[in-house]
This record gives sequence, C-alpha cells and structure tokens, in this order.
Amino acid sequence: MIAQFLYGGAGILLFALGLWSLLVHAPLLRKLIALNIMGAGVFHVFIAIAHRGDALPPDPVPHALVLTGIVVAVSATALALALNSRLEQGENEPEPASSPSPGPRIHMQPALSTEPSSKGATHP
Amino acid sequence: MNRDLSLLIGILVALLAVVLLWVFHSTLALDPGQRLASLAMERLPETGVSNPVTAVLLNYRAYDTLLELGVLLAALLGIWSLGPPRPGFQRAGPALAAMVDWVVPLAILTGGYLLWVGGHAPGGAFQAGALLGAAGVIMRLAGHANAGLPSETWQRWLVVLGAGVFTLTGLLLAFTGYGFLTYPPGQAKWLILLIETAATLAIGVTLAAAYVGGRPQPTAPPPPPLVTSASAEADR
Amino acid sequence: MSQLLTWTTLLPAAILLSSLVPGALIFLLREESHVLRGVLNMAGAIIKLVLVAVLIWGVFLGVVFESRVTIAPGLDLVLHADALSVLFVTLSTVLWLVTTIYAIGYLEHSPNRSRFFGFFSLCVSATVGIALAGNLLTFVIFYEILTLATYPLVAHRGTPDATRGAKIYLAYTMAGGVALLIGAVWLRSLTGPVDFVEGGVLAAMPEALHPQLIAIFLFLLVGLGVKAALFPFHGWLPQSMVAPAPVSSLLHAVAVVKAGAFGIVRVVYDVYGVEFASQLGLLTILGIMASFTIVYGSVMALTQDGLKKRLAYSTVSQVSYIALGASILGPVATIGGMVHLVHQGIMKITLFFCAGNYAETLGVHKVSQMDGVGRRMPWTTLAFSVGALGMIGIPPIAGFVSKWYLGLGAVEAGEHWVLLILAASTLLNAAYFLPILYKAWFRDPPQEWPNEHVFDSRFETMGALLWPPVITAALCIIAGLLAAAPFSPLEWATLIARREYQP
Amino acid sequence: MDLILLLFDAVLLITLLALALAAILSSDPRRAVMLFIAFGLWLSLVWARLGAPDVALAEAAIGAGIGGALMLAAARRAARQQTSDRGEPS
Amino acid sequence: MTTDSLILPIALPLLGALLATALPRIAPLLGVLTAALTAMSGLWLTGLVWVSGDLSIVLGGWGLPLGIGLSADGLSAALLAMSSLVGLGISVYALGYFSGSERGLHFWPLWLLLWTALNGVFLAADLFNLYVMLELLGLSAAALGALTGSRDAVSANLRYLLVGLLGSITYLLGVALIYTAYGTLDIGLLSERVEPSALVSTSLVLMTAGLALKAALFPLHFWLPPAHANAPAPVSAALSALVVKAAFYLILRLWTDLFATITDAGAAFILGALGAGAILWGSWRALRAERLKLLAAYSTVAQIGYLFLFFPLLQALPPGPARDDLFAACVLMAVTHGFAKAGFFLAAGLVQKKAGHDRIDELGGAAQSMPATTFSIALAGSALIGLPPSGSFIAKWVLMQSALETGQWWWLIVIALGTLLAAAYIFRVLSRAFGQEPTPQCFITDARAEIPALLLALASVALLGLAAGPIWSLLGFEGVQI
Repeated sequence: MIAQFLYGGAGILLFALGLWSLLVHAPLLRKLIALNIMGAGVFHVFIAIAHRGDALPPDPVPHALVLTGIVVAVSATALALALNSRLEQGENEPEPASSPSPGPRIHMQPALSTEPSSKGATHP
Repeated sequence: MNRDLSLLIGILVALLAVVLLWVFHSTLALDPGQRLASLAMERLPETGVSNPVTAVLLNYRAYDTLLELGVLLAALLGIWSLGPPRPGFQRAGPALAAMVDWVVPLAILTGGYLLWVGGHAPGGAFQAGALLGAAGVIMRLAGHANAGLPSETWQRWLVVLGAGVFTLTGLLLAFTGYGFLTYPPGQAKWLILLIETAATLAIGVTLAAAYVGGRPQPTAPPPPPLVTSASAEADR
Repeated sequence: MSQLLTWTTLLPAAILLSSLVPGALIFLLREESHVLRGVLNMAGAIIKLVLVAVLIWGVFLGVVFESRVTIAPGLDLVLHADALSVLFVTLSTVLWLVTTIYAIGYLEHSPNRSRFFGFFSLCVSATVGIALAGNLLTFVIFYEILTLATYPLVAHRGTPDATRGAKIYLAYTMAGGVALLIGAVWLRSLTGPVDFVEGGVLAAMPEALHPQLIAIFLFLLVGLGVKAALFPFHGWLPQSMVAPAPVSSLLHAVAVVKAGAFGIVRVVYDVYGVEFASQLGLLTILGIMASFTIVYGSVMALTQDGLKKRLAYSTVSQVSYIALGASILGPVATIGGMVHLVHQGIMKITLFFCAGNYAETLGVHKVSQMDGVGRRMPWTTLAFSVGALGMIGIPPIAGFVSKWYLGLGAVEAGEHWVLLILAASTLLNAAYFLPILYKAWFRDPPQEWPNEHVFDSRFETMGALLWPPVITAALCIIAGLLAAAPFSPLEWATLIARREYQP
Repeated sequence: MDLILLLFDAVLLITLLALALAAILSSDPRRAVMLFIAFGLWLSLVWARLGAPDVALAEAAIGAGIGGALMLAAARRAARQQTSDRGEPS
Repeated sequence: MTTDSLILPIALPLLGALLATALPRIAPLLGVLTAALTAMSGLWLTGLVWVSGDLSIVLGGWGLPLGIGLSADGLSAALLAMSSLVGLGISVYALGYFSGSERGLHFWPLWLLLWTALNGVFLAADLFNLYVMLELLGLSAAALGALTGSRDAVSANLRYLLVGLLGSITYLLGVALIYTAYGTLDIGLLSERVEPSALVSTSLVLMTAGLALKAALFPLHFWLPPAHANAPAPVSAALSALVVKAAFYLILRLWTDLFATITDAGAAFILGALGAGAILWGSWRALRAERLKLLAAYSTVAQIGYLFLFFPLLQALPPGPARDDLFAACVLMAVTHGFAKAGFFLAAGLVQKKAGHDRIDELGGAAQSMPATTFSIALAGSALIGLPPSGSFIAKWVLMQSALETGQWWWLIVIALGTLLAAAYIFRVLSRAFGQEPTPQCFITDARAEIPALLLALASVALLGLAAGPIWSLLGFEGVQI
C-alpha cells in the first residue's frame, strides 16, 4: 500500500511538473516534452494502482489502458511535430499563394507565444 | 514569460499537486477496492491467450484497441495531408550504413518473435510494431529516403490493414450472430493472432511513415552505393 | 392537430397559409415572371378575403374556431378566432388586397421584386398570425416574425439611408421583442399557459403576486409600445419612412403599428381583464402615456416638411387613440378605441397611397412643393382630402365616429380630462392637415413639376396607382355614413365590447 | 528486508523525478530531448519493477524510442534554426 | 439485432475511412456513400431508441465490469440524429467544395474518422473508451483544420492540438482517480456506486476542466476562433456544430448521469457564470470581428455559453416534469445550434468562395448575388439569435421560465443581453445583403452547395421550431401536463 502511494504520488508530481512547464515555457518542443511528461505521470498513476503488492499478480486492465495511452500519446506527438515543421517550413518560404483563404493576415498571435495561463486567459 | 508570473503559476500548480496527493492518499488509505484484476484473471482461460495484458487488449477491451489503431491512422493522415516530407535530408555516415545491414533484419526478427510470444508472455502487437517502426527509422537515418517503405499505394493498404482486419472480423462476428468482437470460444486464439499480425504490420508502417514526416514521394531514388570512408569524411 | 380535423379547426390555419404559401412560392420565382407573381399575389389575397368572410359569418353566429399545434409539451401554437381578432384580420386582409394592387403598379420597373413580394406576403401572414393568436406564446412568436419579415422591406431599396433606417427600426423592435419575451415568460412562470379569454384570466390571482403583475405589465407595455409607437419608443417610425410607399402604407399604417396597439388591447382586455387592470392602476399609466403621445405626435407633425414624415408623426399620435380607448374603463370608450383601430387604418392608408402617388407621378416629396397639386391630380387629391378630413374628425367620415365614441366613453367614465386631450389633438390635426389641403386646391401649380412622369393612361396617373386610394377613401366615407349598418366596424366593435364586458 | 526494497523504490523515484525536472528545465532543445529519452527509459525500468513488463517494453520501444527519435529530428532542426538565426541574423 | 444497430454508426464510417485511405482516387465517391450509410444507420438507431427506449450492450460478450459498454439513451440518440443529418449535409457540400482539388483526397478519410469518433463519443458508456474517442476526435479535427496549409491555419490547429492534449490528459487523470476508488470504468456501474467524497469531487473537477477546455468554455476558449475561422468551410462547420458539442455532451452526461449525487449548487453556479461570461464575451467579439468566419466562430463560443447556463438550473430543480422540460430544452438548444451553425458556416464558405474573401464590410456584392445562400444565413442567424420560428427560441423560453421558477432571475439579464448582441452581429452581416446591385434572375445559383446549407438552416428553424415535440418523447418525458 505504501509502495502504491509512493509511486502514485510520483506520477502526480510528474503531472504537476508537466503542467507547470506547459504553462510557462513558450517553445513548442518544450511544450511537447511537458505534455509527454504529464502523460507519463498519469500512466504512472495507473501502473501504480495496478500494483497489488509483490505477492499478487498486478491488475492487467490498467496495463492495457496505459499501452493504448502510450500509442495515442506518440501519435499526437508525431502530428504536432509535423504541424510544427510545416509551420517552420512556411516561415522561410513566402506563404503559398494557392491557399483558398488568402484573407489579409489579421494579427495572429504566433503559435509559439506564451500559452496564456488557464485562469482568465484572454485572447488578444 | 516574466519571472513572477511563472512563479505564481508554479505555486498554483504546486497547490493542485498537494490537493491531488492528499486525495490520492485518502482513497488508498480506505481500501484498495476490488479492482478488475481478480475477475480478469479467473476468466483468462476463456480468452484463448495466457498473457493477461494481451487478453485485456485484444479480448476484453478489443474495442479500445481498434479505436487506438484509428487514432494512429488519423495522425498519419494528418501528417500526409501536410505535403511532402522536409527537404533537409542528408546521407548518413559509413558507421551507421554498415550497422544497418544487420540491425534491421534483427529488429524485424525480434519483432516477429515478440508478436508470437505475446500470446503467453510479455510482448504483443504494439511492441512488435514499434520494433518494425524502429527498423524503418534506422533505415531512414541510414540513407533510405522512404525508410524502406514500399510505394504509396502499398503503404496506404498496409497502414489500413490493421484496423481493417479488426473491423471486418468484428462485423463478421456480429453478423454471424456472435456479437461485435465476441470471439467464438474455439477460434479466439487464432483470430487474436490474425488481428495481432495485421496490427503489427500496420503499426510498423505507420510509425516509419510518421518518422518520414510527409506524403510518400512517387519514386524515391535508391541511396548511392557506399563510397569509401575517405570521400564520406569529405562531405560531412 | 390532434383533435377532429373539422372546418372549424382548419379555417384559422387556412387563413394563415393562404398568404404564407404564395409568399414561399414567390420567393422561388424568377425575376421576370411578372404575370405568375401577380397571379399568385392576387389569388392569395382573394382566397384570404373569402375565408375571412366565412370567418366573420361563423364568429357572428358564435361558432368557436381554433387550430392548436403542440410545439412542445406545455407550449402550444394556438390560432383562435374571437370577435376582436376578426376585426383586425378583416382590416389587414382588405387592405392587403388593395395594397398588393398598389404595389404591383408602384414597383413596375424596380429590381428584386420576387424578394419584395415574398417578404410582403410573409409580413401579412405574421400580421394575421398576431390577430388570430390564441395565447401569449403564439402572439410573441408572430410578433417577432413580423419584425423579421418587415426588416427586409424597410431596407428594400438598399440605399445607405434605407439600411440606416432599417438598422434603427431593428434596434427598437429587437429591444421591444426582448422586453415582451421577458414579460411573457415571467407571466407564464406565474400562471402557466396564458390563453386569451374574453374578460381576462388574471383576475383570480392571489394578492401577493400583484406587484409582480404590475412589473409584468410594464415589460409587456414596453414590448408592445415599441411597435405601437408610444412616446419614448416611437423613434423608429419616422426613420423608416425611407421604405417604398406600399411598404410604409401597409406596414406603418396598418400591420406593424396596429400589431402593437392590438397587442395592448389584447393584454388589457383578454389577459388582465379591464376591471382588474384598472384596480391595479395599469389603465392610468397607459392613459397618461397614450395622451402624451397623442399630443406629442401632433406637435411633431406640425414641424415636419416631408409629407411622409408628417404622416408618420400623425400615425404616432393617432395610434395612441386606440391605447387611450383601452385605458378608459367603460364599454363606450372601448368601442371608440376598437373602431378607431379600423378607421385609422383605412384613413391613414389612403393618405400614404396619395403621398406615394404624388412622389411617383410628380416627384413631390415635401409639403412645400404641393402647390396646385389638386388641379394636376384631382382624384388623388380628393382622396387625400377625404382622408385628411377624416383624421381631423369631420363628419360624415369615419374618424368622427371613433372620436365621438371616445369622447362619450370618457364622459361616461367621468374622465373629463380626456375631452381636453381629444379637443387639443383635433385642433392640432387641423393645424397640420388643412394647410396642405389649402396649398393643394387653392394655390396655382408651379410651371414645372420636380420630376414628372406622364403615364399613358386616360387618368392623371397609372390605373394601379389611382384606384386603391379612391377605393379606400370611399371606404372611409361608407364606414362613417353607414356606421350603424350590420357588419360595419362600429357594429362589430359594439359586439366585442358586449362580449368583453358581459358579467 | 522491505526497508531495503523501500530504499530501492525511493532511489528509483528520485532519479525519475530528477530526470523529468532536468528535461523540463534545460533550454537547449537537443539536451532536453536527450534527457526526455533518458526519462522514458528510466520510466520503463520503474514499470518493470512494478511488475508491468509489457508496458515497460512498450514505453521503451514507443515512448522513448519512436517518440524520442521524432523529437530528436525536430530538436536538430530547432537547433540548426537557432544557429542560423544567431549565425547571420536574417 | 439491436446489438448490430448500436455498433453500425461507428463501424461504418470507420470502414469507409479505411477504404477512402486505401483508394484515394475514388475517395469522394466512397466518402459520400459512407456518409449516406452512416446517416441512415444513425437515424435507424434513433428510431429504435424512440420506439423501444434506451438500448445498451456490452462488447465482447464478457459482461459489464470487464467489457466495454455501448449505450444509447434519449440524449445520445437526439445528438446522434443531429450529427447524422449535419454530417450528411457536410459531406454533400464537401463533394462540391473540394471537387478536383488535391486537398479533397485528404479530407475524406479524416472526415470519416472524425465522424466515427463523434458517433463513438455519443454511444460510449465507458470512461477510458471516451478518452480514446476524444483523442481520435481531437487529432482528426486538428488535422482537418490544417488542411488549407496556410500559416494561420497550421499555427491555429497546432495550438488546438496542444490544448486538446492538455484537456484529454487532465480528463484521464480524473478517470485514473475514479478507477483507484471504484475499480470500474463503466458509467452505469459507477453512477450506482459513487457517493460524495473528496476524491470523487476532485476527479469531477479534473474531468470537467479537461472537457471544458475541449468544449471551449469561456476562459478556455482562446484556441477556438482562429482554428475554426481558418479551416475550410465544411471542416469549420463540422468543428463548430459537432466537435465542440461532443465535449459539452460529455460534461452534461457526467453532471446529470454519473455525478448526479455529487454536484452541488456552488459548482453548478460556477459553470453557469462561465457560460454567462462566454455569452457576453463571445457575442461582443463576434460583433467586432472583421471576417465572417471569425464572427461565426465567436458566435459558437457564445452559443456554448447558453448551453452551460442550463447547469445551475438543472441543479436547482428537483426531479420532476419541470426538470424534464428543462433537460429537453437543453437538448433542443444543442440540436438546433448544431443545425444552425453548420448551415451558417456552409453558407459562409460559399460567400467566401464567391467573393474571394470573407471581410464582412465588403461582402455586399457576393451576398446580393447569391440569394439562396444569404437566405440560409438569415435563417441560421435567426436560429442563433433565438428568434421565434426557431427551435432555440423554444429552448430559450423554457430556460427563462425555469430561471424564474427557481428564483435565479439574473440569468434572464444575461440571456436578454446575449439575444440583443447576437441580433446586432447577425444583422450586421445581413444588412450587407441589401445593396444596389441587381440580384440574379433565380433563387438557387449553385445547387449542390447551396441545398445542404439551406436545408440545414431550414431544419433548425422550421422543423425544430414547430415540431420540437419529438425531442421530448425521444427523451421519454411526456412534459408538463397542467
């Protein structure tokens, strides 16, 4: 029981650490790392509560959930990185003329700007 | 992000963490509660596999795994919809090129083993697929432009294979009266193996294609033959 | 339509659909198919007239007409024809027929006519819906649809000040709509479904709720006052005179403005009940607002040089007669108010038709340009004179009858100050109408009219533009002379008053 | 006996948190990704200790492996971007 | 037989997506065919629920605690029917919108995956399964949003993806805590076992926060306007009408089903207050938006605010006919907004395609030359404002009535202000349609694109406005019979 709390607590700390980093750090890569660490934290909580002491075999259901979670996290990270590389690619070339919504580029807050903290965030 | 704002966020997040920890502790102190473990364990023989995690993944909660393959596909389609892969692709140094010749087949072999052993020991479709994907990544790093993946049409069919076999099996079972993804007692093992093989292939190709990072180009030029180490030094 | 589909349940819905269906079809018509559009319009108008005739006969015999559609449990769309609704339905149906003829002539070469006539029919259906509404929810629904349908008509021309006028119109009516909605929901939450019942439903409410009922009445009054152009909320009416003549004649003389007045009458008589309303002191509030508006409207009309603006302010004051009639406790005053609902409609529409004729034929928009108009367009100016004199209240034209009954009712109810108001407004009416008549008949015309069109018809202007005002002028005279005849507006108003005041 | 086990668990967890903190705080993209991969591998070790071999294998192969490789490529690009910016300020 | 009808709305679009991926050349044809089949299966299921009440099965034949349950009650059937019809409309519209363009090939598989996720969310009865569905929804929506490839679209959708991930992970932590305490993931079982405790309220807060982030509730809405405004028209219609609605549906499901005994007035009031903030802020920003699609996106933020106003009132009313009416009104508002917003965005897409831009101030010519499109914008707009002929008017009527009955009269002021602001920004767009340019000769100019937009807008106004009764009977309430 102590081990469960110890490990579960570590998972929650990881979640908090990731949340703080996500809200504070601007560059995308750091946000992604933060998100992955948060995900790892939650998965860690699942694995911790699956552990039923060293005698009994652990509970397989959370293991399956975490497995699915890992694959989902990796696919989301892959898509985010692809979007980001597309963004960087777009930065040094002129904007492709063919995009159907050539509306004047209203002042868009660049994606990498600080993630407004979740309390009372107002989009400028 | 100035100092004191990040500090404020830090304090608030720390507060949240303390609350979560306290709540987590109070629930664990109550009783560990009857998890699904015991139930899952006792009905394990009926699932056709002896590894409990694979049983949950592909039998008890097969629907989750099906959708998770969908998530993987969605990510890949998103990557492909963004256009061709990045131009910044350099040829690898000789050390990696030499390593590829034996690492890739080994990875594929281990993947196959993991797939087979998944039935009764730690392993299974995802780990095997990951190894295949890793093989693709290494080939991409070693110089193959399309990470050893076949042409676009093949890639599209392979990527769809996993979820396709899964859904079709499910529908077949549903229409033959068993119910969606309810395996008949006898053939559970073989059906699971069939689905796992398809899923492994699909996951492997998807992860490799995701690493390539763009729509597969029609005819990727094969990498130039291995040059002697001297000229390789020159163009690093 | 869960109950028996007999003709008594189908008639109200048929009346509503008789203008809704042609309207929807006209929307889809191509711009050039004039004949088909004309046929659809006229067919719709005539069918509705026939149906309304049957309705009048039925209601006179005491038959109950009601079609009820359950939108959602507890929320019913009810079309119920009682004596009061028939009065308003007849008025709007007759005048819609006349105005359609006028509009077809008026918009001969202008673009976007499919759109215009589509929204025109939609608007009349909304007006009929308001008239036939059986409960407060249906009333609010059609009240808002009227706003939606009239906005495109006011903005029809597309000129910058047309859109500006439409925007002001929208701002007022939307705010009014929200106030009405809040009042209606508040009332509904207190009393459950509010069906209009002759004699009112709220009399039996417990004592504790009275302050809330007063607050609700204020909300309803604000909502209805906007469309009835009561004093503080009348700003939109003069601004929306930019609309084409048929629009300002039908809508701002009959449909929109009357919807507000009709709403006030409904709320006072069929929701609160007139005795309970006076007991709560609501009638005095209404009376004060109405009287102030009457005087204010007439004074403002004096200052306006634009002919349509002057008529607009005259409408502001005239409509408040109806509210004044409703605010005096007593059957005779009620009759006066009700009958004025019809009389003011036919008189004002005549005036607007004539104003449209002057603008269309001679390009005359201002009162100062109206010298010698009588010689150039005798028939139109004759109709204008009939309307104007009727407004002042000169017998035998219809206006006199309603003012007479209002005065009589006021005396009977002991509200002598109302006589003062009536006298003052009659003088003011004379002050702003008689100079126009004098200019039109006794001044020699200018050498050259500002923007003269010569139509190739035997008379002074196009047939479709000339006959409608003449017909409505004749109606004014008939309504005045034959007031005592059966099925005249006066007789019908007496029938209503008798049913409202029965013990 | 379980005191040593507890000690072992504590060491495992402290290293885990240290790695996570290092990965988050390092500003250089490549270093951050390296630390993140290390964190992933260490996490799979912890899970192996908790009796979850399947998940440990998956985390190592997919989480640290493929995820790490993807991020490494992105980090290299980000680093090259920074050098090219600092090299000749465009 | 009923088990199949529950799984078809999910399996069909998934199969269609797989085929569309494998055979890119005939993806549009496959797409529309699958859309028709999925819509039919969705409506068939709604019919079944209408006839025989709630349906639920457990997949895999292992019984509840182990297997994953699928359930369709009145609420999910109503939203399923809405998403089927809106999805069909969007698919037909997309056929014309993307015809010939290379992007079209990428649209279809992702769109069908999104549809799978939507139906999955509406039918799921398992908390972790909902997590996977939300992820699939978020990923495919972000990928679809970035389809135009322009800088704004890609950066907006990158931010949307990150926010979506944050939301899902927070939700997952809530699920982890619930599993710690009660050891099962099925909503039905949990709703019986859950009793008020610190853990349960914490997990409720976490799950609601995660889902509120995905539903763009007021302070957490910053990601929505750029993502929805820069996406191609059919995609932004799907995003605004359906994707955001799914997150709201989940919160409603959690608050009224799973945590019914836990939620207290204070928490519900916070949701209501955030909703009120959303209404005022969203409408204000919509009024000041220069572009039509940005206006529509901010109006989504406002409309979501309306939906959240229902929570404090649902909390205050004791179970009974009044509460049933309010719940049905909430469903009616969600369904009407789905139709209206989809119609609005499709029409806005047409205007943008015709005029080459969607800056509101210069839209005169385009709006004038496409009467059918402008008419559907007018109809959809009147439904967004909540004017009478529309379903949202009835929902607003019941909402205001319950606000008065429960004594929480202050919501009335918010609704009144919201209605006026909505009228202002909708008619700001419509007033552009009355210019001097002559209108074309006929009403419909481009049938394949205009008919879906017109029908969707018409559904929100005429169909739901005059016949909202079926919503009540679908939910199994017979309503207030005084």
